Amino acid sequence: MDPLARETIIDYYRNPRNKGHLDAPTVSHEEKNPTCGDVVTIELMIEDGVIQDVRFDGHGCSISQAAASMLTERVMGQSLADVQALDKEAVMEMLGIELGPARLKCALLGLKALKVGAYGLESWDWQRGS
Amino acid sequence: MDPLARETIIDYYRNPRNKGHLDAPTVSHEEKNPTCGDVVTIELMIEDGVIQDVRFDGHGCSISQAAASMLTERVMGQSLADVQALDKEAVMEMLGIELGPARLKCALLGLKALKVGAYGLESWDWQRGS
Amino acid sequence: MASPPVDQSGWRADFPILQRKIHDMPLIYLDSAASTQKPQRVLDAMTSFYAQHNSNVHRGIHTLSEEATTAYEAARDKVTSFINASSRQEVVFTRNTTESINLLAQSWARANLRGGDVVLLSEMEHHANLVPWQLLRQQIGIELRFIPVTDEGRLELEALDALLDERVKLLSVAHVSNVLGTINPVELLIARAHGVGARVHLDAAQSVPHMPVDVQALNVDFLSFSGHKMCGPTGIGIFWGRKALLNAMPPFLGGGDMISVVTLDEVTWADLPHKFEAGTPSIAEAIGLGAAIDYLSEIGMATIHGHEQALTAYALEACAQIDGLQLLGPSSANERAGLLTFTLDGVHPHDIAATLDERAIAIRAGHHCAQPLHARFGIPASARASFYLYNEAWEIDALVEGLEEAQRLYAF
Amino acid sequence: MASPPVDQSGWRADFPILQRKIHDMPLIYLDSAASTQKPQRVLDAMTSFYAQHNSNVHRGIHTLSEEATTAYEAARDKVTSFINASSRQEVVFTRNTTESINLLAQSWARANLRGGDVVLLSEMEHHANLVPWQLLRQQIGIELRFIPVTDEGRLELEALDALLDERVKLLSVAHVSNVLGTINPVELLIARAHGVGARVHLDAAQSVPHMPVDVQALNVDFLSFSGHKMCGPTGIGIFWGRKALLNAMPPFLGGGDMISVVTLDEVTWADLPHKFEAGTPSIAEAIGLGAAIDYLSEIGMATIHGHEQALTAYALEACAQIDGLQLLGPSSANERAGLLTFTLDGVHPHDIAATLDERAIAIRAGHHCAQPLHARFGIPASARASFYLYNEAWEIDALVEGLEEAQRLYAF
Ligand SMILES: Cc1ncc(COP(=O)(O)O)c(C=O)c1O
Ligand SMILES: Cc1ncc(COP(=O)(O)O)c(C=O)c1O
Repeated sequence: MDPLARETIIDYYRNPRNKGHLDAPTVSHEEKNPTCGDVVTIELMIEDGVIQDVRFDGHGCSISQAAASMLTERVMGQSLADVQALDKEAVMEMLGIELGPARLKCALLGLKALKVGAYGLESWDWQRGS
Repeated sequence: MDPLARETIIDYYRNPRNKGHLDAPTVSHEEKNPTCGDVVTIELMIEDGVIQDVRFDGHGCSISQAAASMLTERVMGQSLADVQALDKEAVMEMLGIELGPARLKCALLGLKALKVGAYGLESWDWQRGS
Repeated sequence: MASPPVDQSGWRADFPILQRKIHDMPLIYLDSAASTQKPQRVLDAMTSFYAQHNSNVHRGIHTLSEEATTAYEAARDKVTSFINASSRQEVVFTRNTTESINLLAQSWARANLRGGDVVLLSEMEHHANLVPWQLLRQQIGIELRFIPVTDEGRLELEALDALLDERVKLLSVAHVSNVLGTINPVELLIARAHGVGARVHLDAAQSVPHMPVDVQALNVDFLSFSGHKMCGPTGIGIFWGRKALLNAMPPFLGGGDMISVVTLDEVTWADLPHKFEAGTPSIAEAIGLGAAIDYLSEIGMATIHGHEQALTAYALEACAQIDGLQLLGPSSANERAGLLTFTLDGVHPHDIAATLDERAIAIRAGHHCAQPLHARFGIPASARASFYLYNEAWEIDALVEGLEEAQRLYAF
Repeated sequence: MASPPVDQSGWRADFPILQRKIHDMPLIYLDSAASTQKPQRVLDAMTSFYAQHNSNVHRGIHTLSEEATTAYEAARDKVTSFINASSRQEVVFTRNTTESINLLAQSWARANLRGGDVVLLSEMEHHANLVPWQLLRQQIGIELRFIPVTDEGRLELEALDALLDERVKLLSVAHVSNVLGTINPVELLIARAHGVGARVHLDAAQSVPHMPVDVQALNVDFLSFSGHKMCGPTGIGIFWGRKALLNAMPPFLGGGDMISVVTLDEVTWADLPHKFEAGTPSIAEAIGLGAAIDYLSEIGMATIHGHEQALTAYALEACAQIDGLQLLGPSSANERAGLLTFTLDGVHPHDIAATLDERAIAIRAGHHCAQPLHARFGIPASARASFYLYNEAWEIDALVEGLEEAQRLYAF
């Protein structure tokens, strides 16, 4: 792993941004990865199709928690249409690393929680992140 | 296959010795090989534990029919104890050839019919012929 | 006599076993319907997996495990496009065609059929597409019906009117018969079965290896085939089904990898296709099958089919010259896949095979796992020569000479 | 610190993958409990089968078919003597341990158990020895009971009095736990279970590869294990059972090779072991497993077990020095097989595994297909390092350094 990227990930893992809870979220959704016990909850305050505020909570490995935290920063103030465009590539870009099949599930846990919470999902493909 | 052995086998196949039926057999037993449809029946006339007369009948490949015919010649006049001693090696010796796993079942069909007919069998091992 | 088909010596050289000598003569392998030979690159793909990337798949974080998972799942992608499935989630790895059909019977059929429901088969089925249904009949009391076979070795389509009614829940038939060589009119059969609301499964063990097969174009519901009959290794087979059907099916085998959450009291299942792959799968074998599919695809399935049909036409004509040779199945090559099953008057099939083996020619003799079909034709056994891309016309010439020798030796 | 065990570099050289570099560093493979590496001669045995003798087995008359049948059946003989079975007819080839246990559940148990009968398992079972019984519970309403696990990772034997009664028809437990490493007291368990008339099955996936196992000496009834965990290929497993029990069992899968006579109306089964081997088996894989058994037998299972115990003692001592490392399972090496599962305070198992992977060290992180056991210990996941004959003390030193690095990076 690129040392700089790792440092950033560990920083987000130890000092998570936007971790916690909203007073009155419009949406709150939790996703779990039974394979390793990772859990991420995303809370959203949506007004007129725009994410006015966002928090995450959870526990698990550095990748799952850092990715969720980075995601909250990324979507703050964005429209649901913007959220829909986010995929596996976007998450890997935020993290600054390539991911193999196993860790991909960790990295995308927050994105899945966000998408299911924000607009529901008929099906989910870990290979694409949508 | 050794050409001489093959010639002998084909001779027994075309001109089988002791093929047919006894008037009043003490024992008559049929064995089949469902894999290829080979059938051999052995009829015995046993007196005082000695095979006084023997016939075979059946149809199938040259090996199954020739081996059965040779076997009738071999056991004619022998005691049941002698029959018990016959095994795979004895049959291969009569035929004059080595046999792989598939043809072994053809070659031993007559021996199985003979042994089951003459004294019953609890179990039968194609690898040994007993 | 038809002119011998084009020499494909380029392909022959890909198969190391074809250098083998039997009794000091070059091997003539005419038993591909039982199992095909393997090109060097299939062996290389497996060896290099074991020597470079070997590890268990799924959930592993270390490099080898990620490499193994990626290679295993890439093989699934290759199967997906080879049969034009609409999703990789529809492709389940099994051991062989036999296990695939047992999966269909024990999962889909056992969950969806009731006593009195009908599964429609045919008289020409391989035991793999008969015995699983007989077991299910014992277990839940379904009824089995059989499409009869005509003297020429075709399905008797006129019988469908009487056989196909609303009680038929599944039609399961061979796409190509492993004995008769008949290519069955599956489009028609699928349409007729769907017309009464039945699902259709094709036993594609003898079709997918030899001709283009497109599950979406066929509009079929389930399909089974084996890797070892298409240049791939033993130990790997495919069960394909429509996603909606697979999703609604209960699991077949239970264990690791096919679950999501397990407690002592309850279990939830993994997503497709993993729900149907319990335990450590045949990893190297899937990778070997992937290499086989690459190999076949590069040559092209239409090209392979064309080559086999040319060989078959040549062989049919040659066999027609042999007095006392009784062919099973249709007499024209274009209704047939590349195999010929026959009897020779006065010569038992075992003696045919043994005589040919002395000339280094490998054919099969017996009932070819189709006892009821042999009973239908009133014979206990038959001899079968079957072709694949690596066979050539001179091998058929050698076969014919060998058959004539068998007649000289044994017939009387 | 205990002195490092004897260097066994001779064995290492037998495994081509151990030459592999990961991120430019030599691979340290500590994931053998998931799947072991393969010595060159196992790869050679399979390649030479495919390149010289490949053909389908059974009933074939031509030379290749006889050679393939002989080699396949010789592999069965090797398994027979490796576990000291009393007859080769008791040795059934399956895909893996998982399929073996499903065979036991669907054939033996489904035929012999009724609603309300009890299958006794333990809390430390791999999903392979849990989910098949949960499926059977749904199907026929059996009851499952579980021997609890103590905090030290042993079976709570005092609980047996209450758990074992006449309703228990089968005890099925791991011989060695794939998470705790515990070698269970199976002689005692077998005697106790037989005392109430129950049969006993051992999940030997983690024992047969690592120590001498003698089914007759153990007096056990059924046993399952996997080829890929003992230097053999993927796609091959073993189900062993006493002949009288196997004889009385209905078939598991239906198809070719497992039948004697088939008509459209009726079927009779082939003799053992073929009754349980439907369709084309994993031929090359059985031959590869045979080569693996030859390899292991030449070294000697007692020698391998001794080597692993020395490594384990060394690793236990080293790990005891790491602050915050919580070991699962017994703390003395002689109750243990060669694996260590643990958590590291403040570091998620995924981050442990990823940190180690950057140092070319392969371990596993997750629930190791034992979710209920992890729930028992109140943890979602753990990290596992597991050893085999090719591992050496310096690799454990590297592991310890890597764990310390993971703590430095992640713990806070
Ligand atoms: C104790 C135990 N049982 C069963 C299994 C399942 O083995 P397989 O995946 O080869 O079926 C394993 C291996 O993962 C194991 O460790
Ligand atoms: C038509 C057909 N179906 C099923 C099978 C069974 O295939 P397998 O033995 O690979 O399961 C075969 C091959 O023997 C076949 O030809």
